[in-house]
Parts: sequence; C-alpha cells; structure tokens
Amino acid sequence: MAESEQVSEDIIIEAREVRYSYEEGGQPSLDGVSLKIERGKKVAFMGANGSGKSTFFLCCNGIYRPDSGTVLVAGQPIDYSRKGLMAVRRSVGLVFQDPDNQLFSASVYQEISFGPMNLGIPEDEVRREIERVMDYLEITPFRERPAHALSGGQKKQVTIADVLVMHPDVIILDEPASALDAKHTKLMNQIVDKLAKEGITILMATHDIDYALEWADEIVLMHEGKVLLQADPVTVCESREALAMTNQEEPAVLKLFRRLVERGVLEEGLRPPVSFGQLERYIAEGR
Amino acid sequence: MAESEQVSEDIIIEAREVRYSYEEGGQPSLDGVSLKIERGKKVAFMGANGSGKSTFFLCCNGIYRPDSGTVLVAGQPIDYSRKGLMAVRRSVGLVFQDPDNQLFSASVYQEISFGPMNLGIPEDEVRREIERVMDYLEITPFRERPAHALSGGQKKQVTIADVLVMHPDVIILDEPASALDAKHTKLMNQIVDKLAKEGITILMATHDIDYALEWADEIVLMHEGKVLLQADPVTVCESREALAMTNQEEPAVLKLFRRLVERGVLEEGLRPPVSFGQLERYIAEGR
Amino acid sequence: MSKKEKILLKASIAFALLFAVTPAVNAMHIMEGYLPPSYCVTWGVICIPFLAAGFISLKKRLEENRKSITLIAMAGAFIFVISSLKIPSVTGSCSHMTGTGLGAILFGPSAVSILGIIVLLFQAVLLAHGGLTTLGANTFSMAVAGPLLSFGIYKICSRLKVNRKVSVFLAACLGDIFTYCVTSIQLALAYPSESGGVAASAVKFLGVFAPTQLPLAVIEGILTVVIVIGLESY
Amino acid sequence: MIAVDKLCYRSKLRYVNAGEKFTYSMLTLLFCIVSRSFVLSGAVLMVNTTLTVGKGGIPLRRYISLMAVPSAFLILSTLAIIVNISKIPLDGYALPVGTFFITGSKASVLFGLRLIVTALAAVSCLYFLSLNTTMTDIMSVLGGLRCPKIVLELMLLIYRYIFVLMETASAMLVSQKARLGNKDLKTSLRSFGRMGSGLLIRAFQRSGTLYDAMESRCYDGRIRVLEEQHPAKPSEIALIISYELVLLAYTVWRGVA
Repeated sequence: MAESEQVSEDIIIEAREVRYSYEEGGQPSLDGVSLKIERGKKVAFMGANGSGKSTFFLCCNGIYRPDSGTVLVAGQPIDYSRKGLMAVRRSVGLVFQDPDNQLFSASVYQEISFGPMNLGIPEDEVRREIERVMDYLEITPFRERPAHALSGGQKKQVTIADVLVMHPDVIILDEPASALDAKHTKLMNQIVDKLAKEGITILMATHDIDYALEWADEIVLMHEGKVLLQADPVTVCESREALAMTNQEEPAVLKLFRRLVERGVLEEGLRPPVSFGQLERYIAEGR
Repeated sequence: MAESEQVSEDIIIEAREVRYSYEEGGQPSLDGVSLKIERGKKVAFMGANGSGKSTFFLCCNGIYRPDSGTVLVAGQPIDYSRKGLMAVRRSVGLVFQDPDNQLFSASVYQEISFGPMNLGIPEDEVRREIERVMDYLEITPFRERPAHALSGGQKKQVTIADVLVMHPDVIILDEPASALDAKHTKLMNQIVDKLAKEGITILMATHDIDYALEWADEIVLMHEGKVLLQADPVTVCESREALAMTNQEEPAVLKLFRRLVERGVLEEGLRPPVSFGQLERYIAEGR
Repeated sequence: MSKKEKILLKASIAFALLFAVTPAVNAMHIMEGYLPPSYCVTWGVICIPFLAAGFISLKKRLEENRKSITLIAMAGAFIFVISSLKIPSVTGSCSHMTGTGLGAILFGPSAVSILGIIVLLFQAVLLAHGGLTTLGANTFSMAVAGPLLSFGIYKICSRLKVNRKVSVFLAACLGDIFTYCVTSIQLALAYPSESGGVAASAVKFLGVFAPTQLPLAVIEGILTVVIVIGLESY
Repeated sequence: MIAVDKLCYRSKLRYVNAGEKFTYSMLTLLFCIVSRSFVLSGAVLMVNTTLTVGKGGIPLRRYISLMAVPSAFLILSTLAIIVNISKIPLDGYALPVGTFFITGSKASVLFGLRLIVTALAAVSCLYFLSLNTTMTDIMSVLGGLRCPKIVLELMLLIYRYIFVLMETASAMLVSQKARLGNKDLKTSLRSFGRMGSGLLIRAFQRSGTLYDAMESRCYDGRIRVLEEQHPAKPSEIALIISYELVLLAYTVWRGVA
C-alpha cells in the first residue's frame, strides 16, 4: 500500500477508465482509456486519425470532462470547478496541430502575453517572461511581424511559446512536425529536446514512427478509443500485430535490422537499435 | 537546331527565366526559374517553405502570370487569353495542400462535377466520368457524405478526383501527405503511383526526402526563388552542399550507405541505393 | 414609473427567471408559424426593395471584381458562425450575437441585406432560429432595419468625430436594441392587446424580452468593439 | 457540429426526391398557419413526428429536444399575448394586484393555446424538411424555383465555409480556454472578441486561395455543378396530393363554417 502511494507521486498524469463521446449516446471517442505517465518522461502517442489521441489530450487539461472515469494530474483528480480548472490548465499546456487554430492575435507579442496576463501576473514580469521565452525559442528575429504573415514553422514556434511562457509541468504537442519543412522540423525537434532536458514532461502525438522510436521514452499506441499498447519504443515497434492493427509501418531501422538478422548478417540476440547510427555500428562490428 | 526541336516535343512543362513577385517591387517569390519537365516523369519539388514551390505551381497553370519570363506547356507559351487559360488549366491540374482551400461545395458529387462542367462537357458524359473517377480513387464508400464530415485523407482523395476527372496531362500535388496518418499516407502514395503508371506527369512538392529519393525520377531543389539543382534523386541527395543550403537532411538510406562505405563494410563504386531493400541486398551480398 | 409599469417590470422579472431555465435563447427570431399569413407576406414585400438594392450593389461589385465572390461568401459564413456561437454571458444562460451591427460596420448595409437573408435562411433550416414563413419579418428586423440604423449611427458618429470605440459600441448596441424593438412591434401589430390595442401590446412584448435583450445588447456592443478594434490592429 | 445537419445525412428519407419533400412541407406549413386549428395542427404534428421519427429514423429524444429550441420565444411571446394588465377583470382569469388585475379573456387564452399548437406544428414542418433533406438538396430545389443564380452560388459557398470557419472558431476558443481565456466575464468577452477578429482575417485569407483553386479548375464566373438525381415516385406524389387536398378541404370548410 505504502509502495503504491510512493510510486504515484511520480505519476504526473493518470487516466482511469476514461470514456468520452462527443455526442450523447454516440460513438465513444475514448472508450475506457487507462494509462499512467511518469513525470519527466517523453511519451509519443501514436495511432490513426480518429483513434482518440486529440480527445485524450483535451481531457488532460479539463477542456473535456469524461463521461465516466477519472483523469488525475499530479496525483489529484481534476477538479472541474472554475478554480480547479485554472490550476490544471496552468500546469498542463496544450499546443495544437494547426497553428492557425491556435493563434488569434494580431501580433506575436500579444499572442504570447495572453496566457500570463490571464494568470494575473504583474505586467513587468510578463514582459520579462515574454522576452525570455522569445529568446529561448528563437522568435526574436520575427517578433515584430503580424501573426498571420508568419510561415508555418514560425507560427509553430509561437504556439509553443504561448504555452511555455506559463511554465507548465507538462506540454502536450499535437503533431508538431506536420506540414513543416526540413529546417523547421529540425528546429522543432531541438526545441522539444530542450524542453525535455529541463524536466518538462512531454506528450506528443506523431505519425512518424521512425522519430518516435528514436526520441521517445515510451510509446502509447491508441486504437479506436483505447490504449492498445503502452511500452518502451522498441517493444511497441516490434509488436508487429499491434502496428498492423493501427496501420503503422515498422520503423525503417528496425525493419532493416530484422531482415539482416534473418539473413544471418547480424547475430541474433542483439538489442534492437533505435537509430541508424547504432545499426551502423552493429553492421561494422558484426562483420 | 533540328535536334533541340525534337527534344522539346517531350518537354511538357518548361520555364524560362520566370520571375514573379506578389507585390509590385517587393521581394521576388520566383527569381528567374528555368527548368524543363519531361512528359511522363515523376518530379519531386523540394525546398524550404517560401522557396517558391507553390508560386511556381500556380504559374504552371496560369493562375499567376510571371512578371517576366515564359512558361511553356507542351511546347507552347501559355496564352493568357480566356480561351488559352482554359486549355492550359485543363491540361495542368493543381491539387492544393489544404483541402479546405479547394473544396467549395459540401457535396462530393457537386465538387467533382465542377471541372468538367466548366469545360462544357455534356451532362451524361460528366456523370459517367464522375462515377469512373470515384471508383478509381476509392471515393464511392463515402461519396454521400458532406465535405465537412470527411476525414483529412478522404478530403484529399476528393481533391485529386476534382482534377483527375478533367483528364489532365500533368497533375501537380502540393504536399499531398502532409498531416495524414500512416494509413492515408500509404493510400495517397498508392494513388500517386497509379496515376504515374497511366503516364500522367506528376509534380509533387514534398518535405520527405526519403520518399522523394525512392519515388521520384527527378528532384528539383529550390532555394530562394531559384532552382538550385535539378537532377536524378541520387545526384541531388548526394550533393551535400546543396542539401545543407536548403536545410535538407541527407536521406537515411544514403547516409547509412555512405557511412558503411567509409568504414569499409561496403565496397566503393557501388551504385547508391534508393531504398532500404536495395541496401539490405548490398550488405547481405557484400558480406 | 407608473404603477402599471412597475407591475409590468415585476412580471417581466418573473418571466426572466422562467426564461433562465429554458435551454436556448434565440428570442429575437420570430419562430416558425407564429405570424398570420398576411403578415408573413407583407413583411416579405416590404423587404423586397431593400433586397433588390442589395442585389444590384452585389452584382455591380462582382462585375467590377469577380474575385469578390469568395470574399463575400466568407463574410456570410463569418456572420453565421459568429452569430451561432454561444457568447459569454452574465446569467449563464446561452445566448448569441445578432451580428447585425458588426455586419453593417464591416460590410455595409446593402451587402448585409442579401447576406442577412441567406444567413437567416440557414439559421431557420439548420438551427430552427426563426422560420421560413417568418423569414420576411425577420429579414426586415435583422437584415434591414437593424443594420441600417447601426450603419447610420456609425456614419454620424464618425462624422462627428466621436471616439471610435464609442461609435462602434453605440452602433452595435443600439442596432441590437432597435432590432428587438422592431420585432416587438411586428409581433404587436399581428397580436394587438385586448385592452389597449397595438401600443399596449408593443409595451408587453418589449417588456417580456427586455430582461434578456437589454444586457445582450450591451454585450453585443462590447464584443463588436473588441472585434472591430482587433481587426484594425492587423 | 450542427445537430440538424448531422442528423439529416443519416435520415432514411434522405434519398426521397427533394422536390417532393419541399412541396409537402411548404404546403402543410401553409395550411397550418392559414387554418390555425387545433385539429389540423394536432394532426400535422402527429403525422410529421411519425414521418421524421418513424420513417426517417431520427431518435425521438433528439427530436423532442429539437422541438424545444424555440420554446423560450414561444413561452414569452404567448404570455405577452394572453396576459393583460387592466382595471377591469376579463372573463378568463383575473389575479388582483393592488387596484389592477393581471387578467385575460377566455377567448385570448384559447387563442394563445391555439397559437402554440399551430406554431409547434409549423416547426414540425420545418424540421420535416431540414431533418430529412440535405442543404445541398434544398438549394437545388431553390434553383428550380428560379432563385437568382448569384444568391444560390453564395449559398453554396457559405454553406460549405460555415463548417470550415466553425471548426476554426471552436478550435480557437478551446485554445483560449486552455490558456485560461475564460477566467472571468471580462476575460471571456475579450477572448471571444479577439477570436472574432482572428477568424475574419483567416476567412479572408482563405477566400483568396479558394478563388485560385476554383480558377485552376476553369472557373469562369459561374458555378455550374451537377447533383445526384433521386427521381420523384408517382405513388409518393399521389400520397402527398391527397394529404394536402384533405388539409385544403378542412381549411376551406372551417373558413366557411
């Protein structure tokens, strides 16, 4: 008993049998989701469009209230009073997939100030914070431009700044790299790594299994409103049935590794590689 | 002289020193683009957001008229009269990146009928064509649904049908796989392959260099409104300077291949592989 | 305040309480089937000149620039969306903007008449706000009278160099109140009071809708100011 | 997103000829408001409920909640009609308040009740149309009725973009909420307003791209599109005609009597 309590202190987000339908009596979007996310982890959420990832994210900061089941943040069930929600939303920040659906202000500065101003932080401090976060996320070069004239990648940077400026414990990113060019994908990945290093828990929806394999501490594979599998990336990526069920391809690096093992080029029993660098060493050394 | 004329018959799209600015006297979006696309080829356009890919596409079917320079379709300079534009737009079909910017009608049937009706094709024939194209692109299962109830992937299928129903010689796809999940990315790739097999010339903007390497006959690398490099995929992907300039990563398969050659695992002089399958054979056989 | 009015006020407060428990508030659209046929036709006919004027100006705009078709359509979709979203309110009941003042200020009263009738048709069919037989009466109050007044106030205020925020607020708020007055009079004309005729009936209709419409008009005014000023900063 | 719109695509009567459904609902609506009779309205209400719920397959609970949408208007307006404040009590009811009476005549109470039933029956006609006919089909009926082309084209585009903009608007509101934009009334109003201006800017940006996309498919200033056809069935037409004739006969008979 004592042990389970101790463990739960490290659980930043927990879902217990969460069910949610957009329409009363309609198809459930979440059909009994139970999972635990440890503080400081990098967790990739994968699954087809419509498998419930985004709905789950919106339950994590109390935008949607489950029809049944409980979401706990930092060990406390979400309190759906006005005050309780404010606390949860401060602690769990949400970055949407399409920046055009998140940004509504005329200027970058105004946009970023929205959250902290709502927190009632004194203006001076808000200004300092904005400068800090703009600098940190490399927004300063285009800070003067109106929000609607930014490129897709720049908009994305601003959407992260929006949330980061509120000092959340958890940042949820819904497909941060979709529709970005190579430069911004790289930048986005750097930013995400930076955040993770600061100890912020990161939940990220992504369709890029190669990236998830290399980046994540854990993958949550969702299917039709349920958690099909939650495990470390290699375990998930080697569960070929689960991948097939969710129409996911096997990551290229694992596929090549598996084929080489099958052909006898590499020995059996090697730890599956998560990056091509690792595979390269296997091949070079196993020769 | 005779020879160059003969060659030009196979050139379906040609640009000669095309310049275009959105604002008069403003930053040019296309800054002297010259290129030739052969009929029946699969050409990937790569480059950062804002490098001019989309602008160039809109010049190819006469939506934008270059400030200077010429665009030729099937050897003829585009005729910007009403009639001339109709002919060009019939022959060069454009699929936009965001389906919500292309689908103007709530009904899939109405949407697909728009193009052929504008061409003045008799109603019966239009109806037959719509059925054919819906069947071909696997739209039939959701044809009765309104556009706003379609998933992102389904909308994408309809946008392709919109264009395909007009029997174009060229189809231009602006990032067809962006924001799609694994299942729909696969479907989209299958559709594109099907079109290519029918001899339709395909121009596709993409940020996915691994895909471009494997899929394309040719890659056009754009940078700041100019063509930086136009060549076969391997040549482009091995031009590390050009890739670095456009912030493009080296494709994973080529990187691994190069490293293995450098380490002496694979012999020098092998033809660079375009897919992991090919690399796998090299490794297995070169052992 | 006369005694009669005091009683009326009390009665309307009672109605308002009753009103607070009803789920959706779209009180200023006259519902389907609520007007006698002759009134449906009459209000329809009264709208015709305004709609015709709107139609002609629209056509002219399209001839000048064909590209404006998608722009005008977006404006129409925008008015529909902004007037069908729940707005924050004091009482917690759910209410909507009318969008009349906003539309008139942004797009001018002539464009708003045609867009207005389309939006009202969609509202009737998709949301059951208003109705088909009452389309004429609703068009007059919400797409003709309200926007014309809003636009007039807005123009007068800007000529008098009134502060922009104030003039936008007055245009939207008074436009909303005017719409509500016109609707009340439309109802009163169709249903005169047994004791006191049309005038007494109008007072009664104004009275029952006042508790919801007056705060709503203020909120509409505020929201319109935020939107219009917001647009200027782009 | 819009309940009626969602339901109509699932209706089992969706593929019945739109002209038939339109004619049926409009004529019935007309007889309702012309006759203003308990009997006719009651019958219409029952028939439409049977058709929409029974034949169309719209869940009864959804139907009832939709029928309640105009209830606020209905209750308030009808109260305004049947409640009078007068020095003389009328014959229906009278509550003394000081020297006045809150009062109404029998006739007016009856009138009010009849109005309620008529209006509900009329709403059921509207719902018969909208819960069983897609907006696209309704627009093609309007096209057949010589509605000006420009208006129809605008309707076509507006209908489509209502949903696109609605999605953007609700996403923006959610994102504001996630950043505490609904902390109190003042903040909520400011958030809503700023969403409004952001939405309009985005809508205008879309309008340009949309026009390019239409032009690239040879748009020449006139939207010509085809619909799928669902021809009218003679048996259904006969049924509609006989039903409407009965309503007509009843309306005329009552008018004469």
